[in-house]
Amino acid sequence: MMGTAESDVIKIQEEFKTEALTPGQLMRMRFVRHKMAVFGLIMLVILILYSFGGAFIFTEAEANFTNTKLRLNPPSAENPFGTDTVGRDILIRTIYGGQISLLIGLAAVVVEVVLGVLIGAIAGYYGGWIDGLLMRFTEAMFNIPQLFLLLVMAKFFGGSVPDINLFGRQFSGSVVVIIVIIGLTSWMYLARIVRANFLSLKEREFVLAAHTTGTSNFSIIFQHILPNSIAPIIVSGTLSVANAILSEAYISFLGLGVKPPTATWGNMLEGAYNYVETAPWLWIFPGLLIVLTVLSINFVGDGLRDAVDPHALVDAG
Amino acid sequence: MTRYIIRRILQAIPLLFIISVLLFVLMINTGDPLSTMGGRRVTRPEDRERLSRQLGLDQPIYKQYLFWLIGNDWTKVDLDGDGTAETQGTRKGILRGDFGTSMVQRGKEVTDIILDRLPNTLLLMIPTEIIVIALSLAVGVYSALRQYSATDHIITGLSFIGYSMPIFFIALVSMYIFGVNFKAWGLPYLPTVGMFDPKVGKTTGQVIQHMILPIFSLTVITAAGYSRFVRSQMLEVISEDYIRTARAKGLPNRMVITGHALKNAALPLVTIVGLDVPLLLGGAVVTESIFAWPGMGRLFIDHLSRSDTPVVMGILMMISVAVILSQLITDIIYAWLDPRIRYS
Amino acid sequence: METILKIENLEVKFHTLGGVVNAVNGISYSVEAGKTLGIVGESGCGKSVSMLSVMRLIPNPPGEITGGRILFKGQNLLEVSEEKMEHIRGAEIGMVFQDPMTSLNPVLTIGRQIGEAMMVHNGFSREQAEKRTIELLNLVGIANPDQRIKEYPHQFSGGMRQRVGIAMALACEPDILIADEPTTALDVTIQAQIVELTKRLQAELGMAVIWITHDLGVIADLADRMIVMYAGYIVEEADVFDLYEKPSHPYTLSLLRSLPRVDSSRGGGERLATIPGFPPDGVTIMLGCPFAPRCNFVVDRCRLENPPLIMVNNDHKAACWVDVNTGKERSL
Amino acid sequence: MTEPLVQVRHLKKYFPITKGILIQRVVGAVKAVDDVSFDIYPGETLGLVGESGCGKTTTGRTLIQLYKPTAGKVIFDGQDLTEIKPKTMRTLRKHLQMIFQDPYASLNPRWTISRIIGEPLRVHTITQSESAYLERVENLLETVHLNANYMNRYPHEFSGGQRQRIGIARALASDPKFIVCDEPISALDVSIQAQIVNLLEDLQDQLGLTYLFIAHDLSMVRHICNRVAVMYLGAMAELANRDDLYDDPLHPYTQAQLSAVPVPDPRVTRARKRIILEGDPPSPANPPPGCRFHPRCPIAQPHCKVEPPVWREVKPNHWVACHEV
Amino acid sequence: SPAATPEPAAEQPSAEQPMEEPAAETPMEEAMEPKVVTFAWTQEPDSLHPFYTNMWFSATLQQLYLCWAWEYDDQNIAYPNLVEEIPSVENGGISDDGLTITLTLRDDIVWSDGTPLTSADFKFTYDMLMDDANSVNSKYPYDALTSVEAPDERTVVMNFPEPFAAWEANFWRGILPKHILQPVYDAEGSMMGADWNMNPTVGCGPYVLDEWESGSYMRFTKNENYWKGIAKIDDVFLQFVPDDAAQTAALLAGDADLGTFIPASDVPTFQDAGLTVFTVDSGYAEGWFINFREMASPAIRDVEVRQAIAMALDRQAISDDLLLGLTHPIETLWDPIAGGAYVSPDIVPWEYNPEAAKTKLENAGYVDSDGDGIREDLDGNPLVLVHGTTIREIRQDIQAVAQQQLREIGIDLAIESQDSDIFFGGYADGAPPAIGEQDIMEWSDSTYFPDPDTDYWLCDQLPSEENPYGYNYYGCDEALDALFQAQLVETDPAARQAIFHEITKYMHDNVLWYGIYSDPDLWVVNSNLTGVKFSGVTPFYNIWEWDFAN
Ligand SMILES: Nc1ncnc2c1ncn2[C@@H]1O[C@H](COP(=O)(O)OP(=O)(O)OP(=O)(O)O)[C@@H](O)[C@H]1O
Ligand SMILES: Nc1ncnc2c1ncn2[C@@H]1O[C@H](COP(=O)(O)OP(=O)(O)OP(=O)(O)O)[C@@H](O)[C@H]1O
Ligand SMILES: [Mg+2]
Ligand SMILES: [Mg+2]
Repeated sequence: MMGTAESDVIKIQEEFKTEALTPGQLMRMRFVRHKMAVFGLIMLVILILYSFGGAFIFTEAEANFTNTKLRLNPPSAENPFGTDTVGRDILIRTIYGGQISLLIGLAAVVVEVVLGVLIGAIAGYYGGWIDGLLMRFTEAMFNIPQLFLLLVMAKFFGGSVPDINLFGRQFSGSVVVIIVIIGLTSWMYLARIVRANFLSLKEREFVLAAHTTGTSNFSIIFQHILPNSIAPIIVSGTLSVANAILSEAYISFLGLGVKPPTATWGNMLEGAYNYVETAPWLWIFPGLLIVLTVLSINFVGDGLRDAVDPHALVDAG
Repeated sequence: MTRYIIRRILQAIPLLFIISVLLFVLMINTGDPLSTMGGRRVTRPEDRERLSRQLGLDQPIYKQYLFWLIGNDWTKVDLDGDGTAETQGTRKGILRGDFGTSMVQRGKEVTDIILDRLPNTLLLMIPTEIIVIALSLAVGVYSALRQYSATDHIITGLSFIGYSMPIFFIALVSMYIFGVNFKAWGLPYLPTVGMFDPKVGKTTGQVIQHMILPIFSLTVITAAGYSRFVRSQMLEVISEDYIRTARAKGLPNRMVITGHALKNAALPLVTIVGLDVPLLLGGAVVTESIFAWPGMGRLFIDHLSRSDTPVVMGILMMISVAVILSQLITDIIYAWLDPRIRYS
Repeated sequence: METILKIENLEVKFHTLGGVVNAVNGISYSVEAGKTLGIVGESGCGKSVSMLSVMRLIPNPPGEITGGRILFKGQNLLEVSEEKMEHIRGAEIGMVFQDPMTSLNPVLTIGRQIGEAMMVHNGFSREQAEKRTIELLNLVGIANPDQRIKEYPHQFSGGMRQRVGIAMALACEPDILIADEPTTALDVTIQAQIVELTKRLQAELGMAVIWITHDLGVIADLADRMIVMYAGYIVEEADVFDLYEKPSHPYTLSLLRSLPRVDSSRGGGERLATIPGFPPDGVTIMLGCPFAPRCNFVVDRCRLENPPLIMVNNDHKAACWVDVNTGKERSL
Repeated sequence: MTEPLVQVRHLKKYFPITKGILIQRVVGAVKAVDDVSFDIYPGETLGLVGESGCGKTTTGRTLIQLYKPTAGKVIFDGQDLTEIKPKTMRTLRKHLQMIFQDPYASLNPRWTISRIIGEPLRVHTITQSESAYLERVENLLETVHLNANYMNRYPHEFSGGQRQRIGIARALASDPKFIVCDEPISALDVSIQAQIVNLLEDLQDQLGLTYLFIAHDLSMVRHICNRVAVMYLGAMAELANRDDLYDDPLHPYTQAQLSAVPVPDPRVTRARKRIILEGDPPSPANPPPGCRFHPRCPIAQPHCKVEPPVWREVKPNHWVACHEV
Repeated sequence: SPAATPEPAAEQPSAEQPMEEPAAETPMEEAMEPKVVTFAWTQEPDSLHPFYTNMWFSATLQQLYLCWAWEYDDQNIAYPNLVEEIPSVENGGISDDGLTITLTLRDDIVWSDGTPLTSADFKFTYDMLMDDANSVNSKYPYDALTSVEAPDERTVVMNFPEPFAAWEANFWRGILPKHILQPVYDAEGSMMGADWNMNPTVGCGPYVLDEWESGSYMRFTKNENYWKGIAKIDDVFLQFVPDDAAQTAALLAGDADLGTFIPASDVPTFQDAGLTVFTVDSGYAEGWFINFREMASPAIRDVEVRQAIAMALDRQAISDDLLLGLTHPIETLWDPIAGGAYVSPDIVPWEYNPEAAKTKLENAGYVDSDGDGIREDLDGNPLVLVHGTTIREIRQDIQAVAQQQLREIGIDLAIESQDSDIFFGGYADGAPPAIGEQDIMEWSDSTYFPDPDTDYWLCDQLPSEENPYGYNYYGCDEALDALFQAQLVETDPAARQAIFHEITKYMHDNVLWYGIYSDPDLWVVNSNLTGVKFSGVTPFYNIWEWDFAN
């Protein structure tokens, strides 16, 4: 009797199984409903096309082409964004500068994520004195305002760094320096998030189940806990890209950023305050591009946050 | 409570130790304050060699740190370079309140250098913070209560823009508009640099006029972040069970918001403000640079660019102490405001 | 007997990303003054939603009351102004919520939270409200009330908090107390305390009580009348003794059979009866009876037509095409 | 009587309350389990009941060494689990499994069902080949009455009851002898609980399993268990054969508990005499001296406040910790 | 340079007029309203103690509140200030062997508080400089003396172990007030912490410091005891401005009467606005220091390559376009000194001629064998040179231009820039120039102006582990070293000039230093100011004579 009853169960269950939305689908739906996030994503695509697609129209040599006769020309038909102090075309420089700014943003976040996840995961998983030590260190780093720390670090690594060759292009070695120091000064927040996540996930029953099974710590960290912490890491990582781009702009603005001839949106602004009045095109265009990029990334990050957060309020609009 | 405070202060000690070691190592290995001492010419080798000995820069880093920390009046130093230390050291070390003297402003106490600038920074930052808190509470709560309304969308959009804008950009734009262009158009324009017009002198009116643009720029950036935070806190709070309970009691909406939601929503802001306040001491590096405000931020940049370790360390340690103190004060205020912590 | 609350064809929907959830699908029932109505049903069957609708506290968006009337003392609550509703909430209908941990405001004193409703509805001064609050806390069995009104929710244990919640709901002596699973989060010994308390208070104050639960044991002790809900529908309604004696809906019947009892050992080896499958999700629109897929008595008609609530006995209604006593299809 | 499969002796588990940052000072302890002894016999179901926070879960987890015990022994199949080497413990783990309370939290949401169920197979290299592995997973799914086609789906596609079956399948994968069931049904709807309970009973019959069945639902415990242990605030209050305990509870706490359980029958339940306990259980960080139950006990005597009662066998197989019995 | 020679003399008489006119109307108010000249100052001095700062923006101010034994006029010719006359062999001030120099002080010189300034102050200054406890910035050139004596109140005797040709340009630049600093020194064992260092309210210049608010301003007020005559303008007010733009704005708005270190690009704007721009040679020259040490790239050590580079850069365009014609290309470090008197007349300036440069490279064996536009040497190593400089807009601009122009002749210039405290760091700090990482280093430098001496190219100044602070970042050339050693002790001006002709020709032809442009000081002054003259050495040497026209 039992057998039939139970097989009935299965039959009925299958029959009435409605296709539940997968978490992925739900996330996508929530993201798409976030209008600003979609706008941000589109803007971001346009900006990426601008920076990387523009490279098919203009060469890097053109971006660095100086013509002292054309010094500080205002925007015109030939130079839609005007020229800088040595007569380089600002439009082309924003294209190549954009590549570096975006590269710095992304790469710095990679550094940040690696550090943050590693430190957060170890502290959160092992707890005890390891946690105490790592968190004290994290807190110490946190206690120094990021810009100050960035400046000190930029100075520290500011000696001579050889140029690097990547994708057949020559970059100022300072690009790497900036990437590293932005990463080094921004992982703390992520580490805390990851730690908190690990702390709560390690008490979750599926992790206990893995312990009961005899699974090794390594597998538990990397196969059970980490994949379940991905969402907050991605959200925080996305928002960090915006922050990294801003950080680059700040230190470059203060003259400690990426060294010429490599252009970035940030270092195109270096000393801009000397031209507030006389040559506003020098700072308006790269400045606007930074704002647009950061804004778009923040929009996307916000959308992602709402998308991955099941507690996020349901948007009726 | 006193025991708690003492314990917290004791806990801060290892923290400050880590911070100071970290920064000291970075600073000592960064640039050479002696290299620019020759003015427009490269410093002479003899002078460099002598000065580095006399200022203790030739010592191994742990010794330099030790002297910075606890002073060198317990030992002798070699001033004349004959290899024997014969002169009694005079430094007391930061633990005894001696922040040392500046390398580039030889003989000038770091404490004096900092105290010269601190009031200016506070003059800029305290009003900013007050405006920011008031503004973001008002805007954030308003926006949350009218979620998805046109106003909310506009406020959200604007705060996103403010939040995404590098401060130098808003500063340059506001300078360009309110300083440069208003002047060009013959409108009343705002001064863009310094604290006062030397022709008029340091009058209250002058200082206030000069404060407008920097405060405006700082406010736009900070208030944007804060108001987004307040808005999301408020949204979270009004979906809490206890708000439903309050409504179920038949309280009018206004009472539900002011009596029940606001305090819960504003509480976390205390933490954020507590985290930010000490940073104000450091001044807004960029804002002060652009608007030529003689505050801590510019001081920091100037001395960092000349590798003046004592001054840079002084500023950074002061901020770190302030951060820790302010976290402690935040905790106390939080406990005072939040009964869950007060009674546990 | 005086009917003070009458619900007619109430329909509530939620607009979610997964689709429209039909939380309550046209239910009707009435509550009599001074009596206890028990509502039982599995998680998600619409118990809370139907009660929040009475209070007009359905979060909108995403929720929406799409139809029906809620007649409280003759007036349709779905039509009165928000101000009027504020006067009814708390003053005439009190509500106690499920989770005593989250439903009190953590940063306000207990005294203030109980007292404020009286200040709003009864125009009490602060002193009057405080005095009454102390009385109320005494009433719900909290020792040292004059001390405890100055304390905060986290200083109370779960059971205590639920008592506070009850005191709060009773502050303005409402005509109806709605208790939404007030003991689900509590231990049996504490649950017994709350149940006793409620019984005592009802006897003293004479209000009607609507007690929502999914525990057929608790409600057997408390209720005068019972409603069984399934998937947003009322499937059975009866006097409490009637319902347990002669369950007339297959769902109620199986539910009662699947419950083990503490008072009798059924001996080893005897299996519990089961209800196969699991409840519908509320999104999928189903033809026919929502319980049909899990029903042992199912007939063809069940899959095509949703049965209405039918009077099966005197004052005993069930929504089923089949007479469970005979196993035969009703002739309707 | 047969040899016990599990012997728990003076088991203690304290969770330290620490303060301090770099150097963690222990300022106190939550005595979640404080000197508990009992046996579990092969093939039986031992029920463990008690109020929320009394240490049931902790007992279960400490028993299978998910938590390192503060003191005491757990002898499983003749081996003291608290003393063996971690490596041996890992291999022993396949005999000791656990089913968890929350079917939503106990399955890794990013793993497929086959990977979840197969984890013990891989860890203990029980199956040698991929096909053997799949076959075993299919078998397990069938054992818990789930369709083997579901193998490649993710947990969110299942209802609570189905997930609990998946959890059970995982626990069965390594062919354990002993399973700790930590409130496996309390998160489920009433109509689903019976399905799971029946399944657990069937499996016990088929596979000769031994259960420690943790629950707070005394009615269900009466249905499923052979013997029942009652815990209060980290300590054992009473332990007896099922019917002995339900028909003749000795400890005043057990009596109160049983009287408070509602019966789904209005006539019966309204006729029952209730012992209503005063107040709430105290915090395990700071248990009352003497008998832990004395502040709420209706029959407490002065010496109960000072002297902790002894855990003794008052009748054959009926253990109780009370001065007044 | 057209703006370089204003005619201040012509305006002198007019200075008298404003004194009378308003005085007649409102004598009371006129007496109360002080005349203030405002300087826009882009860098705040770090210290006002002459031996604790070498900062140009501080040292420049010394003529306001301090006095030198002799100062320099607008032709950079020394004139006696504290001394009766400048010592020479002819007037007996310098002994025949060149080992003793004797100064005779004026009898009317006093400190601003009325205390007479005597030889004791000179001796005190020397003693302080030599005392290690004081940690002064530089002991040069006093460490070249064996002793200083003050036999009487008005006589100072300096004793040298060997002749010291460059004495005039280096000694007695700022005398310390013994009566102020001696007590501090006695009390603290050092004068380092003296209040006077930051707050020199007692001095011997036409002004004394009145107030200094850190980060904002500094005010000097006239010295009522100045022995040359009381200054006509009451106060000198230094407004610290953050950057060039603020300075420009202040000058254009009339908020400041004087500014310096202005960006060349703003000069036309100032001229249009009716401000006077002075171009004053101060010996500085912007140039490329070539690294020919063994760690440098083999190519840069090849004279042919260096010569090719010298022909590849369009220096005229840089001067004309980037510096708006305010300066001009130069050939040697000595061009701006003494009207070029030390530069060999035989030097043929390098012409901008990329074709010739290419040919030169071609002939030297550098050809672009792989077609990437960059030449390779015989071993196939690409011709890549590292160019380093400090972070400053004009330098980075020049780098960008040079990179492109050198690329045109097939040289790849890798450019880098560092903060000056890093760039000029020592060998031990791993500073790029010191350790020889860069092939070409650019900055602006001068000799011991107005003296032509420099020891940058001396062989014993090569940096190394043993000599970590050595500042010959360029290389040791035995011939050059011998020439520099010889001029050091050559006290006969004509003979010394001949040596420098040899030096300059040698360095120019071998391109050991490649001049970009002469780097004069630029001063922008309100045209209402009269009597304004600038010296390259002691800029405000006659500030006590300045006044406002109406
Ligand atoms: N805020 C909401 N948003 C979306 N759906 C909701 C919301 N509140 C309730 N629902 C849906 O309405 C249906 C009925 O919910 P309700 O809370 O009334 O169930 P319940 O019977 O009270 O269950 P429980 O026993 O779990 O309290 C459920 O399917 C639920 O998913
Ligand atoms: N990891 C832990 N750290 C600190 N304290 C703990 C931990 N786990 C449990 N406790 C404490 O130990 C006591 C017993 O907890 P336990 O979870 O064993 O109770 P329980 O009887 O299973 O309760 P429930 O019925 O709520 O599951 C509780 O007071 C709890 O707060
Ligand atoms: Mg509910
Ligand atoms: Mg438990």
